[in-house]
Amino acid sequence: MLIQSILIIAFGGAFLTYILGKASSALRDFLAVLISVSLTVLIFLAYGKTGEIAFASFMNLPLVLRINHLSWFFAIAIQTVTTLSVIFSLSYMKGKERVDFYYLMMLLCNSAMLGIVLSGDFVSFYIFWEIMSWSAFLLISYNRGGALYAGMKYIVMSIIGSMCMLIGIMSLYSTYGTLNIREIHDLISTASGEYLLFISILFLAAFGVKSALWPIHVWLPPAHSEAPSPFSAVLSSILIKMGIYGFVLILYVISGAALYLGLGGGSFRYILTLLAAITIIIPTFNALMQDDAKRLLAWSSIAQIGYIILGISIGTSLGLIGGLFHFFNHVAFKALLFLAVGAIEYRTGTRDLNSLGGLIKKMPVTFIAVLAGTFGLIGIPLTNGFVSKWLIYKTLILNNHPFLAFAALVGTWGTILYSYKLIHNIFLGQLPENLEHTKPAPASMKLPFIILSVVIVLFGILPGIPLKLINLITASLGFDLLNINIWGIASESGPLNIINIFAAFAVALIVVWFFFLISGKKVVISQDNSYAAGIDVPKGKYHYTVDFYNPMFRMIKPYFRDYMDEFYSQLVKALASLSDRVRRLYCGDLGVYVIYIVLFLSILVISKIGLNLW
Amino acid sequence: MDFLNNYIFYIGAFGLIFIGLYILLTRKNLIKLIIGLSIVDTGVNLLIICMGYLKNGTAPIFSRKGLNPETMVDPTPQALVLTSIVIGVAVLAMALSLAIRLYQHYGTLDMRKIKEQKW
Amino acid sequence: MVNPILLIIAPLSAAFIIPLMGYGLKRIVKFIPPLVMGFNLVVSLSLAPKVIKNPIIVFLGGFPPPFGINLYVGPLGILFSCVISLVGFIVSIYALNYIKQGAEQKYHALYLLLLTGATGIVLTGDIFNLFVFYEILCISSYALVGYTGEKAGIESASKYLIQGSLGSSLILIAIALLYGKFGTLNMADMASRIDSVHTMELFFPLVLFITGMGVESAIFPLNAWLPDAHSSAPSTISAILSGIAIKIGIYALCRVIFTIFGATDILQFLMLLGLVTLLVGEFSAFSQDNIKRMLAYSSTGQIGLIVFAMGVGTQYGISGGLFQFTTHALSKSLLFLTTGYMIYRAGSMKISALEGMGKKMPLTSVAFTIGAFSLIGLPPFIGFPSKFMIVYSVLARQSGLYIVFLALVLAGTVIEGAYFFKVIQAIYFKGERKDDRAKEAPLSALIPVIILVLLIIGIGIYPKVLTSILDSSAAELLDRIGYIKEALK
Amino acid sequence: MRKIFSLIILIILALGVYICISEIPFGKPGTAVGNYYIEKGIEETGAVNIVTSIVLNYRGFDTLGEVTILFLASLGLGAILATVQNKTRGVITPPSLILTTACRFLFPFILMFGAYIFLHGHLTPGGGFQGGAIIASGFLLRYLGCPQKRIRQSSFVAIESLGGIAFIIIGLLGFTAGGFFLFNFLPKGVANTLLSAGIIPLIYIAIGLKVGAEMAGIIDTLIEES
Amino acid sequence: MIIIITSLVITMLAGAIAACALRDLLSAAIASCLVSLAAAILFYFLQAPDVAMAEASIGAALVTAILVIAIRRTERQE
Repeated sequence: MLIQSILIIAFGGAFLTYILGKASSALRDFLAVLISVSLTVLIFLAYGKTGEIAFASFMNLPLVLRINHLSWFFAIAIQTVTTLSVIFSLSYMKGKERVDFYYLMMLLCNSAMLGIVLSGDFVSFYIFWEIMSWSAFLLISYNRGGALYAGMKYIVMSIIGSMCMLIGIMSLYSTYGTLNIREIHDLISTASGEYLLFISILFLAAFGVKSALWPIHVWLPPAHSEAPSPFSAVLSSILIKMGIYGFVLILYVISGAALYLGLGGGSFRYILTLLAAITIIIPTFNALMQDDAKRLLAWSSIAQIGYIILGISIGTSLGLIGGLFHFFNHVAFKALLFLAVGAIEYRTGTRDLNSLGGLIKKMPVTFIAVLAGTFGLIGIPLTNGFVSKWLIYKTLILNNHPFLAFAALVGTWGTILYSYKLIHNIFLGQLPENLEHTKPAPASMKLPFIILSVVIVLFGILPGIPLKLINLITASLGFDLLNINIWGIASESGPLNIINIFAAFAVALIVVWFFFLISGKKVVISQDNSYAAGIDVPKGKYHYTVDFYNPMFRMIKPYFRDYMDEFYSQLVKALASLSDRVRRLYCGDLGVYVIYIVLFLSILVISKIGLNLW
Repeated sequence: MDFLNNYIFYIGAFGLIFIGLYILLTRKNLIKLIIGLSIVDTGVNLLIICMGYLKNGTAPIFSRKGLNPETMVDPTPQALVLTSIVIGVAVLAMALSLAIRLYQHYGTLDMRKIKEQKW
Repeated sequence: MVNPILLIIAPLSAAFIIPLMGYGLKRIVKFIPPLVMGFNLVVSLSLAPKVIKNPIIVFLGGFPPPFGINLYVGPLGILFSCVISLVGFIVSIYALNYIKQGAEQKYHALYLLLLTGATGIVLTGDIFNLFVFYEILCISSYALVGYTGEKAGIESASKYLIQGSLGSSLILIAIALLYGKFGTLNMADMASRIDSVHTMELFFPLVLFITGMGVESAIFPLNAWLPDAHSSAPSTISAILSGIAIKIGIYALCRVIFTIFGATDILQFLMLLGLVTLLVGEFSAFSQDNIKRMLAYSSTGQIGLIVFAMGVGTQYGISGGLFQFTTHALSKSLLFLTTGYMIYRAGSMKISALEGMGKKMPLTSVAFTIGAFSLIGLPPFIGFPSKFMIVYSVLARQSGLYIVFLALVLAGTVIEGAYFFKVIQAIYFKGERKDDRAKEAPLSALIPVIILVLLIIGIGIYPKVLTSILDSSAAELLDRIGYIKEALK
Repeated sequence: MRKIFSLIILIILALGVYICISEIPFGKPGTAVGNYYIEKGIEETGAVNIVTSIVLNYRGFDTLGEVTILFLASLGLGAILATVQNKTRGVITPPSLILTTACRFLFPFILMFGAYIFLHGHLTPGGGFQGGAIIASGFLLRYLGCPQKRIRQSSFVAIESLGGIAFIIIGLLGFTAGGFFLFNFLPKGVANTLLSAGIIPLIYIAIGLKVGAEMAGIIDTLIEES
Repeated sequence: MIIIITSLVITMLAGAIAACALRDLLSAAIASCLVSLAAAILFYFLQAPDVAMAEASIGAALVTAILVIAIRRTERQE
């Protein structure tokens, strides 16, 4: 009964806020926050429950809602991010117009994602999937101008994806007569190899588009940078994770671990991991070249998705745990980074990395938030990113995939480079004149920063809390249990113990602090006391953050143009010219139209007399 | 000789239909196309009547006593053709009124020049 | 129990009375069509439950079928007549003060006669009677397309007339050949005499029927008249033409193919034809800048989808096609009605002129978005269950070739989604409307739009209300012997 | 090029037609439906002219559709040509003396002849449509002969609608009396006499007047703006 | 008997071809009147008096009249 109440509150709340929004904006804001928080509490209460309820029927097919550890794990991530971004957008959306339309779409998208995760059969899965797609479309094209093109790109690719999924669902329905995930799981073990391959490829296309796998990632960078910041936080941290949920659903829940490994002679799994590796490398180095903060973060999201899919598609329990845990961590630090960039944009009005700088003094809390976020992103020990990347590296090495491990490593180097670029350009260096009077982020924005930073550090130090739950999930998917203690994994195949890392760090910290104290004398060096090869030092801002990695760009620029994007725009141009030629078929001349009719008749007659087709 | 007896009416009917179609396919002027349409219609009416004809039968009207029903021609096609002729006239009148209005708008009836509605 | 003959006689006599009322009661002329169509709707809805169990046969003039004309009112006929009277009722309310210029009285009479022709085709059981009502439908749509008297309307009407009357002459030749061969005009009697279509003297009439009725039902090479006619007619008329008139052509086509000839091996060709119509329709709609022309091309595309679904040939496929017919009738007439007032306010049919309508005409734009979403097939709306059935029926055939066809069909739908979203973005997210002339549509335009929106969402959420009548009508279409036994008993 | 192309297409169609026609023998139909009409035509409908009995009784619904189509044509014509702005009358060559006197003399006779034809529809060949056409040609002669005397358009419209309504009313009377629409409820009378074939003469009178008025109306609309 | 029918059919087809070939629309209209007249007589030979009368009065008289009126209001040459 709990699942139905969650969905009813979610959808009802969305429409209620829209209606109340017409009345008064304060009431609408309060209601939005109230609904999100109450949903979070409700989902917390549903911890550990498993069950199935048929709540409606559609074309004599029962629509089923079910909850188990996997769906609870995703639901809690969705709900926390949406609650935080709703709280964040209270002040962010203060002055803008059409705000109640924004809240309606935000809450609708959130409830659709909850619906996806909680749905027990493929029809309701598809219905919620479509609602999520077009509500996201309306939000992406919310602030006009460039957003329209981004929205169009997004919606066309996601419709193609959902069409593939529709074919997949329907062929499952036509062969097995039911669409309930549990029943399909039992029936599919008898399926022939290539039928399973056909289904997996279809679903791979659908979920690949949504989770921006390498060849079909083209819609993500413009969509994230054009969407309003609170929504681009939700978009990049959770919406593309629905693709991950779909992957887990198809690869493990439907086909089961054993079948998946043997799929297409193991080649399917290998192709998936290869794609994941490419998704790690190319977007990371694209992120380096971006000047817009949100676009940089968008490219980095694609790269981190590569890590998650890599973890999931390896096929061992350690890898799956690493992948799922990295999913949870990515949600945390990517939401944090996007919200922080949103706060900066809210205060300074711009997010162009070349014109920002020295905000460390003006917005200290945002700086700490971005610092925690980037540490998680890179995977510095004592942050949750470290634990999950450690697990992924461990599985790669154990299952002797040297090239994939090397690709992951190169990806991490790139991550370090662009994270540093992010921090350096925004917070360090000289404060430009026009940013003198920037106030720190408002209180309602600080709250999400603090919560997320605490989550990153806490799960970094005590990884046992989330790992215990993920262990239950992998067990339910058919993998063997690893013994997890509060500090890490104690299994013989890959011991991980945070306590001694924590101790080592603590000792190093004390030693460094001690030397810092001894040195005592602090020499204050003025900003412009730096040797500038003879020419006089310009008074204005001269710390060189513009084109941070210029020499490197010149080297890799020709190889890292986004080939996929150009390929797709060529495709669209070809389609447009084809459609222009096809519509020339109706040339307006009546004589030609009459010839069409009589020609059609004579072709039919010839096909009977001459070729005797019928 | 019997070839003529059997096929002369079919030749007449389908000849008219094909000439009408030829006019429709090749001519440019709208009025000429309408004339083509009326010729196709006459041809089709002739074809329907041929379907009901009985060899040296008599007209299906009992005007005198002693008419033997067996040798009477089949009356149904004649009922159909009555309707079809009047339909032909109705369509023709509608077409000509449109042609007149078209001439007032465009000043010409050459369908190769009247091509604004395209693509 | 009301005699189904009234479904045809009521609008016919109303049409005859309207010119008489020109003398004294000029004002109430425009209220007659909604009244009559409301009556038709009530009658056909009341007949629906009885007809699903066993069809009603009505003898005209008191003579049994092969000798007199009979009306065969089966589930298929009632389904079509319900949709015709529903859409006719809604559009006639919309036309209350949308049609002001020109000989208004003649417009309403022609409108009623168009719907009489449509209802007549759907209910009759006699091939020549079907041809007569088909002619009524065509002539009234020629007149209504050229009704406004503008340059575009007259040109499209004259082109439509020439192609349409060529098509109907072909049908008449086919009827003549069939009469020559079998000596009877009743569909059931003829069907009982036909067993296989492979001999030439039966294949030729079948081909003539397909071409003749293909012109009216807008199949690919024969639908050159549709974009001109639907874009230059007044909006209410293009709503009726797109919503009903071309579907009646498809009904006649399916009646001929399934019931009279039982030609199941031509269905493969029909499926291919539907696919080509869909792709050509969607491609040419993609690069349009005139909104009504774009909607007309998208009608061609949707017709291709319906014909494709009919071509599948299984009971589930045909009920999917019929469901898609209902979807398209409701959503396309909603789209045409909403654009009617948008164009009237914006002054031009260009999509760029419709920018920023979202703010000035909020309700109409929301209705347009819902109509577009339901045509694409997004879940909560009526388009989704019909696409669901069509995809399932194609996949149930378990053959590789059909899956390739299905992929192309869905690619067509994606293109349709692309250009509809382009328009939605233009309406909502582009440009600012400065002029104040663009205010919300009047009440008499909003009521029909709201009714249509409620229907689209209602049936979309609970499609079971339609599935029983759909399955029985698909069954009626498929089993020829049942139809023959029922009509000739 | 278009000529040759269309010739090729027509030849293909001719080939198809030839194969199809060779199966249908000319001149010996012997159809069940046709023989039934001939045998039972008189005692079921009372009309001597079997074609008229088919047109009005057996397939009366077709004729109702037929009448609607003519009504539709005149409506459509009115709708399309009504919006013409330039109402100026073109110059018509004044009719010669012979024409005017012939027209004044012949007009009543033509009307009477037309009336004769649709009154005897069930006895002699001809009926409502042929009588109406002859009346219309009478009016045509009137326009050519004496153009200045014009008949008001609304009288045509009135006759048209009344004719149509009369047909439907007779049909509905048949429906109420005999249970079937267009049922021949009046007594059949003695064959081959004027008042013999039940509702057939009544309907043919209505159709005759209606078709005459409609055709004249069509010609009048077309001529009016010339 | 058959001779008369054959000659009528030939005149009918010749009239149709004339209607197709003639540039002057008025004479094309007259040619189509000839076609329907010949058809009316053929109907008589096919034992269909009703249809012959209808074809003669409607097909020949009214159709040609309407055509001539329409040609008068538009243009004469093709």
